Amino acid sequence: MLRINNLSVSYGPVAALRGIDLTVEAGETVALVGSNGAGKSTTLKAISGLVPPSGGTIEFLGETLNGLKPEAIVERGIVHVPEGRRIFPRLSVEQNLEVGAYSARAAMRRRRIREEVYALFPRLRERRQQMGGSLSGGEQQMLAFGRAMMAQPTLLLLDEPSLGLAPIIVEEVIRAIAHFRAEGVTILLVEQNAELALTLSARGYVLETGQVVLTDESQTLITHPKVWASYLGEKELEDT
Amino acid sequence: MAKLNRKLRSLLLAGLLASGAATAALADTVKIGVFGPMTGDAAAMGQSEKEAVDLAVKEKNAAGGLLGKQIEIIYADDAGKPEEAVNSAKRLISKDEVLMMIGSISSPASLAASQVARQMEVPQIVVAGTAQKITTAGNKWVFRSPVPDTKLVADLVDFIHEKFPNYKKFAFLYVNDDFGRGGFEAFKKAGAKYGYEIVAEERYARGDLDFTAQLNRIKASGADAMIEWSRYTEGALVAKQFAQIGLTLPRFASDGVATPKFIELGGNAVDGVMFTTHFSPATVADIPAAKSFIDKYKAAYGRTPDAYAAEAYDAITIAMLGIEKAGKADRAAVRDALAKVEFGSTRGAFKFDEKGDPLLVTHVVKIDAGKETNARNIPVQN
Amino acid sequence: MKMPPALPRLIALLILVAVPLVEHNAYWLHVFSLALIAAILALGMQLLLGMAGLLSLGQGAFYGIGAYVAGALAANYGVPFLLTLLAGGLAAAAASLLLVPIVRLKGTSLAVATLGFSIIVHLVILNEEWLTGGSLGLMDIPKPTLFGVSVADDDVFYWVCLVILVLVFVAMDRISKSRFGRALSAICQDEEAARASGIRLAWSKSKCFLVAAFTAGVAGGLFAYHSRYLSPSDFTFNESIEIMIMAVIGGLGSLSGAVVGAFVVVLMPEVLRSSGELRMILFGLAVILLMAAGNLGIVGLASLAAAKLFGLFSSARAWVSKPREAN
Amino acid sequence: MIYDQFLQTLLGGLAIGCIYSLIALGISMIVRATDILHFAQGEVMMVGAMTGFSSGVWAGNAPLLALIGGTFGGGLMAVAVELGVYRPLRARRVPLINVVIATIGVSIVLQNVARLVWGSEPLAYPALFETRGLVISGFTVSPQLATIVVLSVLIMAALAVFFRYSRAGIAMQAAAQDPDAARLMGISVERATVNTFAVSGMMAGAAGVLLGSLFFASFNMGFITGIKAFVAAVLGGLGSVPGAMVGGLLFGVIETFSAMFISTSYKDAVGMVVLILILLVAPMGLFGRAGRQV
Amino acid sequence: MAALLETRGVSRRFGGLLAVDSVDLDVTEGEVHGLIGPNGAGKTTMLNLLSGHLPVSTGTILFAGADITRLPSERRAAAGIRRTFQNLKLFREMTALENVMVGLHASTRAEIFHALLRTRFQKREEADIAEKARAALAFVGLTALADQPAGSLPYGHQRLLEIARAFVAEPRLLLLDEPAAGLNASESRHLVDFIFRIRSAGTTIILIEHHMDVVMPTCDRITVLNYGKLLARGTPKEIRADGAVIGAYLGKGAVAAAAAVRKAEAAHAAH
Repeated sequence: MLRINNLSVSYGPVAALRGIDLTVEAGETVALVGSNGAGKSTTLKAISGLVPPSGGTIEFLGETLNGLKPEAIVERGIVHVPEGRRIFPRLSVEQNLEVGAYSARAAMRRRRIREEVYALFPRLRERRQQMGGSLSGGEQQMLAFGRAMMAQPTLLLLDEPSLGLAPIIVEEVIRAIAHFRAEGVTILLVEQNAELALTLSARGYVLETGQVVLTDESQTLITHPKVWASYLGEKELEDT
Repeated sequence: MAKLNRKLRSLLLAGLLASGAATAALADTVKIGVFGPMTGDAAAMGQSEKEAVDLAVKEKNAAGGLLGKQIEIIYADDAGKPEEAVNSAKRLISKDEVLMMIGSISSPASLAASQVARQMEVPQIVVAGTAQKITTAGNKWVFRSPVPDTKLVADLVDFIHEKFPNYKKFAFLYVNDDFGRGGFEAFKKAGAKYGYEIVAEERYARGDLDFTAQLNRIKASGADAMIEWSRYTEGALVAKQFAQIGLTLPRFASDGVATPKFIELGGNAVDGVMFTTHFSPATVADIPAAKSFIDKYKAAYGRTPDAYAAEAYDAITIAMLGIEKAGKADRAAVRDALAKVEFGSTRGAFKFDEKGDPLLVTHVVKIDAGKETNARNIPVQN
Repeated sequence: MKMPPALPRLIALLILVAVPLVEHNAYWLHVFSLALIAAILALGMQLLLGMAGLLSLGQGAFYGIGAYVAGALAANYGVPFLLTLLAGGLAAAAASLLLVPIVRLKGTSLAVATLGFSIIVHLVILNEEWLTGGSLGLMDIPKPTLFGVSVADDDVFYWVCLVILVLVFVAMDRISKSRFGRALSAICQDEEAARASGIRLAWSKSKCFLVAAFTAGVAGGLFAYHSRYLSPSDFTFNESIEIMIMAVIGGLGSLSGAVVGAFVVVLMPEVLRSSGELRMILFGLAVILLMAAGNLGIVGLASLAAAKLFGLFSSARAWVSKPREAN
Repeated sequence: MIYDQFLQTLLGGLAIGCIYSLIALGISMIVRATDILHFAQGEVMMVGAMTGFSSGVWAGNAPLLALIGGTFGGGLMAVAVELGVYRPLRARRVPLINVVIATIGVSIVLQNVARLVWGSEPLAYPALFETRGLVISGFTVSPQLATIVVLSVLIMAALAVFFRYSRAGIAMQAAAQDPDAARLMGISVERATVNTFAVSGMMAGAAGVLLGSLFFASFNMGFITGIKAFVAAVLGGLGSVPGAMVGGLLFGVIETFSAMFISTSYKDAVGMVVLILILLVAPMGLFGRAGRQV
Repeated sequence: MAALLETRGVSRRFGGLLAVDSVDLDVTEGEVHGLIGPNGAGKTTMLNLLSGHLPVSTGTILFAGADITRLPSERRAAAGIRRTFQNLKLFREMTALENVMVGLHASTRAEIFHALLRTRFQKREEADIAEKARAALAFVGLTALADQPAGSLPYGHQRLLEIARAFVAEPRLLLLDEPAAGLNASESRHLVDFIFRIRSAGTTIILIEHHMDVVMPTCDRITVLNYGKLLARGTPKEIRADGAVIGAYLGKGAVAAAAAVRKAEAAHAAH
């Protein structure tokens, strides 16, 4: 479904991605793990068109996405939930959801989906007239998910959905992801919380300094020392 | 490098122009410089100035021009600012080498330029600056077409005293610039003669839109009448707001409102305003030059000329008469000739006094049902 | 292998010195003198905006204060020329202390607050007749004399302005290369990092305002003698906006850019006079087009063009990436 | 008597303030969406007044048509300068200050083009409303001022509804608050920016017609009014819609009341002093937030 | 050894969020003290509180025995606390040398009139700090790039330059905020050497870092933050073996959460 070939991205003089290959098949949930600055978020941004690739290709359902604007990529059903939730702080909950269904492909069924969102997150219905910025972190995350639901994705790009959230909220996150999976949505998940990411996914890629260093079944990765090493230091591991 | 090239080029160009101008003096045109606010807030007055000058010059040129040559008018825009008026005057004199200058509209611009005229010894006729200072600074190169505000105000005060002997307490509203300030100071001085008391002194800034605060204070001041020194734009707004807050005082105004535009903008709110002027369609009955000027102007531009146009028309006429009288394109000779010009202007018989100010009969016009009427004939109000 | 950066400056200076020798036309000398005065103003603005990144719309007010103080001292008390210039500068600098409370404002807030200051100063000039002559203006400013010799002739006055401009230019150049200049640049580029290096923001910014105000005050003093008649309508907030345009148009942060910008803003409307009715439209369009030059400004573009034109070694690239080099 | 004066002054201040608000709203919206300080907003207002005048006269002194013509004239002009000037400049990635100065260039050009097109004489609007004072239970009320206040409030209410309920309005806000996140929702930020200019120009155009009908239309009516509206926007908190509304009203009322009770000579200074004091206490203005700033 | 820096109950609140929650920190003179924790743990906020870029909500900060809680950041810088920034805050348009010279601002005195007159004092001072700055550049190995604009340097060099700017003033305490972010492997190794050399020059260092291959070899002691609270402290060895730390990093809660996933999915399928 999604095929990434030798993708490179640079921010000015800094190379964030140095030629990564990655594939996601329809209906799969794939995790991208790695420490800070490994290039996970950049990968997602390149797919959704927020940053231009400096090399390589991104193909979605056989079509090359390179050079398309983000709004055109959304129309193809790729929905990116960015890190830090990025809900619109001075729009109400309901308006935020409305924006989620802005693309033409999502606009038709927006009323029905909104009811689904409210059914999944009753808290949002309670607060639908409140400004997004006045919600708690957990509620904002719910809103970000609700907004993504409104967009009715075929491929969902999730960036650090559990970041900075209390464990009880993380469960809500898991519930939301489960909902998407049950709907048959393909998911590419970026998480620093490797165990969570690998539990939720079937396959995973481990990124280090802009390169894929390892890819395997999640069950395998979850116990693989290299994953551990990418967080707490490789050299130290050797003498443990 | 490109910068240097450009500078060099402009220098060369300037040099060429200067040398070209030197020969132009001997050439086949008589150059007169005309400057005024062609852009900026007072652009409408500059427009009147330009139209009137164009009209007079076209006619003269068609009749064979001056000294056997065609007249060439060179316009310069001072945007109503003194700094730019100085630039304009210097440019007209030293770059375009005009024989003499006409301009500007506002007093500060005229004053600033007159220092250049004096320094470079070029005759200048001010079109509309009424500040007394312009001609009292001992500058023999400057003349002016309008009468100074002191004279205008003194005539107005005499008129009020004659027709409205009961009015003793006045409210004075003026635009806070040279024009309004000059009018106010003149009124204080002239009114002292009759023991007039100023019970409210109110000012506003050029471009202001809301005058209710000032008018309300005037309303509360117990004045017998209101004197207003405004130009027609603000004057029309004052008149409207005057009506809106329910003021009914008799109103006297300056020649700043002596234009058909005042009535057009003010509508029926300006009815009853009496203003001093030297030029009004209402008072031209005995002035043949005015009648023909109005007809020609209407034919050319489709509108009735205002006082600025008349002043400019007279200024250019004086200039042409002076040059003709001097008989040669010599600035000093022209200056001396100008001082002696006497003719029938659009504002009546015209001659300069020793300071270079015109001696003209001041009219008072009353707006009645949207028409300017001569107020000389109104009965004394007791 | 680079062209020594001083060379273009030297050539420019020689040309500026030679102007009155080549050009005797009073009008052009008058306008060129005005451009030199404007250049002094623009240099002060460059210190504020180009170096310290402070968007101040108060420079026109200091210009007016300097002009009126110098003009009034000369007209009413016969104070000698250079002393009145100094007094104008000092008065403006003293007035800049009024801005100390607002230096901590940033961006738009600072711009609008200083704009407000400009408006207030204009109103004081307009309304305090006893002090400034009010709307009728301040007249009778004597011709300038230096050590008993008149310097009122167009060419001599031009050279006087040029000398003062050169002094201000050298002063600004020295400031930009000093500890204080570095502190201002640091503040401009990153306030947090500047603080982390021990730079006191309010103190440095206040000093910057003070120096810029002094410069504008001196320029105002020169203007008083140049025009010899001061009117409030020459010192509206428009003046402040024009000064800002000068500093940006030539190349933000570049001292030569400020001088070139001042020449462009003063001379262009004069050159465009021949276009009659279209004059201000063309000027406005030119301003818009020049803004497309980005932070290079005219000077940056010119040096780029020069570098390309003469294929000057390999320096072209360095000129592009470092417009500051070109000043 | 004194109450009467007070009410009249208040009404006058509110009417002027409403006009400032309408212009300030546009300025604030543009800052929010693009960071540009739009110094030409007053000129957009002027263009609205002029096109309103022309369409009103063309349609035989029809007030409603004047309002519509002015609104669309302002909107089109704002879109034209965005597409013709600001967007190309932004595309060249010039520093923000350059774009801001370009807005001053635009203001110069618009003013002088309007002078050539509509002449330098002020144009008197046909009397849209009754101009004589009405005496209501002892108070003199100007129907004209009252109409302006009512119309302005209606326009602002329409804007609020637009922002609250319409997809385009919500998208514009989203694009202004977080352009990247908005792109991820499928919003074209470029189009949202054009819409922002259109709406802000329409507000200014409507303000122009109201101002023109209250006073008159002239090529130079925009600059000072625009600057005052700018100050009002900063006073309220640049980038905040309620801030622009409150700032405009406040500035209008301060202006008239300081003329009434302090000094007509220094009435503009009073507004500026209030502005500076407010900025000292709240550097971002009354309703300002830290965040996207120049 | 004496404590150079102590914090007592330092907290920082952003709206409803307690970013730093009553943290007690003790940093001994001469040590390299690591400050680690997962993303969003409050490390950078803590650093901002120490450098004075953010005011504390509650608590006190003592530096060399003096209470500096209310001191603004520029005064702390003058007192000998220097820092680098996570997102590189260089003066991009100044040369590398000028950047480092700015670092010496607080220890120089030349005023405007010195600059205008080019006094001997000013010249000597300028020469003096230029020499010191060059030495600092040499120390980080950037001598050759001294006259390049900082913004045009390669990223890794920019990191080093920022450290040089902080280090040149000979601070007593150096706060490094993720100095290895964006560095490649060899640059990171270089950084490790470098931290050792700064330490041997007698400067105390607080190091925030995600790259454990930088933290583990350099730090004498490590403090771990999680959700703004102090989670653990100890030597690198102790920290590595600490279950709570591993959990914080890899998501201990996630194990339980994984079960929830399956449950939720089953529920959805039934629905």
